[in-house]
Amino acid sequence: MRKVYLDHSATTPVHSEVVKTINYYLTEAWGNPSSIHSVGRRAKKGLEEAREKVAAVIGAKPEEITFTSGGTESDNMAIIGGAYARQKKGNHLITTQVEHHAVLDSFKNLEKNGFEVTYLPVDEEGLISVDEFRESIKDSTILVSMMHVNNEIGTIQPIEEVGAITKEKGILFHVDAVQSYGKIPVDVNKLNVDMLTASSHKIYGPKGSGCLYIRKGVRIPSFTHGGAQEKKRRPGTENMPGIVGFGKAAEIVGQELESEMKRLTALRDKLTKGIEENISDIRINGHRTKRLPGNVNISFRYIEGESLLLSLDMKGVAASSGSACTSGSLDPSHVLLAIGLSHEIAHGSLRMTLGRDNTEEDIDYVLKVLPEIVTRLRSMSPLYQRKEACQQKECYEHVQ
Amino acid sequence: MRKVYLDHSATTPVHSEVVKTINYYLTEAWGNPSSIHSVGRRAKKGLEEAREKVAAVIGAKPEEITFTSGGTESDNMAIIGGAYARQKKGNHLITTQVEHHAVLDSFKNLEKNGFEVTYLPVDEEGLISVDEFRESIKDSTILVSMMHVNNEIGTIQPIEEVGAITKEKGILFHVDAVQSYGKIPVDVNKLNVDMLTASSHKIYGPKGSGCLYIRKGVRIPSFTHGGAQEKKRRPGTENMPGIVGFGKAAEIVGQELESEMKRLTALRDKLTKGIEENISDIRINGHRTKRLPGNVNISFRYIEGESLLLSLDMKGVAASSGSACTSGSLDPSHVLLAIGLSHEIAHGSLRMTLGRDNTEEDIDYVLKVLPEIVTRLRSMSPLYQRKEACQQKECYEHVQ
Amino acid sequence: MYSEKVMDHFTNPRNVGELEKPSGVGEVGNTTCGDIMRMYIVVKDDVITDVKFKTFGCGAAIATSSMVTELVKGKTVEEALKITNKAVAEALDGLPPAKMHCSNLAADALHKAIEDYQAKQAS
Amino acid sequence: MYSEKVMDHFTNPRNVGELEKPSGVGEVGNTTCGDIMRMYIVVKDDVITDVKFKTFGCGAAIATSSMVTELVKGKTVEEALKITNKAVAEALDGLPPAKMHCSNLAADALHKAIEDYQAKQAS
Ligand SMILES: Cc1ncc(COP(=O)(O)O)c(C=O)c1O
Ligand SMILES: Cc1ncc(COP(=O)(O)O)c(C=O)c1O
Repeated sequence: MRKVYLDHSATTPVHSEVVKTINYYLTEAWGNPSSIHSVGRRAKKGLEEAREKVAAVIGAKPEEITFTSGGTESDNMAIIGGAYARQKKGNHLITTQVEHHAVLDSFKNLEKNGFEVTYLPVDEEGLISVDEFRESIKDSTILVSMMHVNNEIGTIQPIEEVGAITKEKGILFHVDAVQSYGKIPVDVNKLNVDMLTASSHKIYGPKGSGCLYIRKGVRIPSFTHGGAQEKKRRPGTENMPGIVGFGKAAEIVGQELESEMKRLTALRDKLTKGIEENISDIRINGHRTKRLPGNVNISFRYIEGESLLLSLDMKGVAASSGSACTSGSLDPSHVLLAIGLSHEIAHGSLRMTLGRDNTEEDIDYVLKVLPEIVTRLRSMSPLYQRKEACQQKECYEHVQ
Repeated sequence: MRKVYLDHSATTPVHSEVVKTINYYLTEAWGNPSSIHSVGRRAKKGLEEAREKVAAVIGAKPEEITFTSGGTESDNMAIIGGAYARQKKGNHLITTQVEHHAVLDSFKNLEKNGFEVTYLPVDEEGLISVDEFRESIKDSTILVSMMHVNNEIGTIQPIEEVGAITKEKGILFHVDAVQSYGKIPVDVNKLNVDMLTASSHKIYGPKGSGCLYIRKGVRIPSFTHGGAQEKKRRPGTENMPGIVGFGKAAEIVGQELESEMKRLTALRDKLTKGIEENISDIRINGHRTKRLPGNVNISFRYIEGESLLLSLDMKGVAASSGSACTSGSLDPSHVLLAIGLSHEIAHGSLRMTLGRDNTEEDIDYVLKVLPEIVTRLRSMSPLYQRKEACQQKECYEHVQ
Repeated sequence: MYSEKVMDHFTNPRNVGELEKPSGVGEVGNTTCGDIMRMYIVVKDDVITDVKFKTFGCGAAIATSSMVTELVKGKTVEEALKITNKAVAEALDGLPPAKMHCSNLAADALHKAIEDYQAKQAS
Repeated sequence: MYSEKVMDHFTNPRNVGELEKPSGVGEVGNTTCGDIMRMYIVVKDDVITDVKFKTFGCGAAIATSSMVTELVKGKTVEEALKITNKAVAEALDGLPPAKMHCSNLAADALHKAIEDYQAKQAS
């Protein structure tokens, strides 16, 4: 059976060159970079080379990169650390309703500890309003955190415009770039960001590795307490396989950025168009053009996401959903609710995120199996049944 | 040139079986364990198998293991989390003067935030006094953290006796077992510990991976905020290569524990004896028998540790030192000062920590090159010169 | 995640569909929580002779619906009322903990269909 | 960590030892901070004709001691006084930042030896 992996926003396969690099640091250069003997110095060299590579993708200086255990830790460190670092200036923070839980839950934690948070709403396509953002700023605003690309619906926020405003007002600006780093152009200077989160496993590197870019001069408390690693910003023996793997992955995605953007945009549009033409009662979620090249997010009315995923999985297709059954909570995705979807429609969402291993044939295959699955699940659905009954009798009022 | 790695307490080479396991999870089972499709489920299986293996070494239940980014994070999570979880009951905490910086700096952070900390002293051999510990307990004591094996001098603390007392008094007890896990027997029930830290890279697993054992029923705040991973105790996409590597390493050290203890104790004693017989003006640091099998820590008077390390390194021997020049601070090791060494003697310390790759021939080689190096460095030392001058003239008062 | 039996009932659900002239119909759940089960029964001489379902929901919701229809066919009404959600889950070799509460409602839907039948009988 | 030049001077330090009848001796550092340098000079007709050192300390301490002896030999006292710690570090192709302050004191030891010589001359 054909295997088609369409869940690159959840995680990516590890690039074979990355595997090679990791292996070298597991078998040859396995030393502790803090050791002064040659075994340690060899590891240290790998650590600093990785830092250069990770920095280069976003136009940062190597010393502005702090390695972490992943996107979640970087978000926590930036937001909680940033808030406490500036608490003497004020207690108001701004973010959006559609952030990743790593960001939202960091803010929830700060709210419990006396900070005030504005969660900006988004429009039907998932975009914040820059005017609304500007109006939400108070004298006490000390930190803004906004994601670059939404992990569910792929919408790209106007970070550059937001960054211009925070810079002018002297407000600390953090960007969660987990879904944009290495996928679309990201330049910390052009975007005017003070801190930026990236994660290795979204760009064909290993899981459990990420970084926080911290602009030179910005001071935040250290995330862990202990040794002198990462200039004491993030003590703990460095995750060498994770870091060198991240470095290699960054190097590769940096080189392939332009060509992959073009290729994935074409595949994405082919997939979207194919579904629109073949399946009724759907909704395309997210912005049509201000959108991550590889992201397709569609709601299929009358069916539930987990059933859809399992059915696709049995056909060899791996994808994800914003259904409550797969979100680990009782409610469907907060992002889909924020763009105005009803619970029912949110439950029936399917996210397919493309990556460097996907081909035209993969898309053709999905366009073959998906309509069959949707038809089968709808034939089992009491909601679809009701809809058809109603359409015959023209009694729309019963449709939920 | 012969290569002899004698720095296993700093980090260990990665076991070839561990490398194989990591590779499988990089190339075949690279999914995100939170994904419900088959790619994700395969990763999830590896995650839970690793948890079982890591738990088995210390007699814990798999669900009591929370994976972290390493020993430093685990120490921070246990101590800072434990203190805040119990702050309604009191604000007094107890630890020792010879803890790792990951522990000490967590306590320093708590001191800044209103907690009171007792740092228990140790005797000349690095042991705490159980009586003194008992006397230091107050009604307001809520948490005790004590290391099992000291990372510098190898002394083994009386954890079981301390655990019996904390259990009786209902005080939360955390043990930093980074240097004992998988090296000497550790049983969380026998030792009566509530939380225990272990780190993968000290047992032939990859760096950047560790765990915190949290006894069933013990509640501490989550370390990061975000997704539902690790039962929400430690959100963030799991460090799969790190975790499965840790699991495999735990399995292997568990199997080899007894035989390695015997073998390393013999090598350690041979090395110590050889040095005692061949080099004058030395001091053996740490307890002679209540001691990690592979740990040798010796101070060489009149010379400085970094010079010694560099000289050994040029002969292919990797070791470490408690000298200020290698500790990352201006002072020599706090552990060596705590056991009563003067600055001068602390600066001249050498730690050699043996591991599974070391042989008798390695020890013979070290016993050949070390005396030559010590002689050469002493011949360059103004302190040694003064000592000799004084001995001729019997003017001891000049010896610093 | 799911047992083989769950996956079997999810992939090849038994008794999907509607009945033209049901003796009773029962529905549980709502779109907010993400599961809706609709159960149709035909009762003859106090025995459930036919049963069909339609379900909107996750794998567990579909599998439990399918399983309950298998368990109930040929049973008397009294016997059918004794089938619990727990028994359905056990017949499927268990469900993941998270699914035990939210998607394990097929027996409830069956009981509602029986209530509907009994109400009609009484009227 | 260290440049090749530092490692060369650490491994093969020039002018280690003492002088029987020095014109001046200078010492800097103490055991608390972990570095002690002792410098011996012989001065003839205002020119430093011989120099030796003994050092307790890290690689940088030994290498800077060795380097300063090389730099100073044959220089006049006035020229020698112009040699700075920074110049010594540069002659070694630089030192790691952490070592610039704590172990880069060889020029100071030399200057102390010269002071000692000048004090003896004056007395
Ligand atoms: C937008 C966004 N932020 C943060 C994260 C968390 O990153 P990590 O999985 O490395 O902890 C993710 C990935 O799940 C994400 O998509
Ligand atoms: C006793 C002790 N505790 C904690 C740590 C920190 O562990 P890690 O290096 O995994 O952060 C170490 C190792 O350096 C250690 O020896």
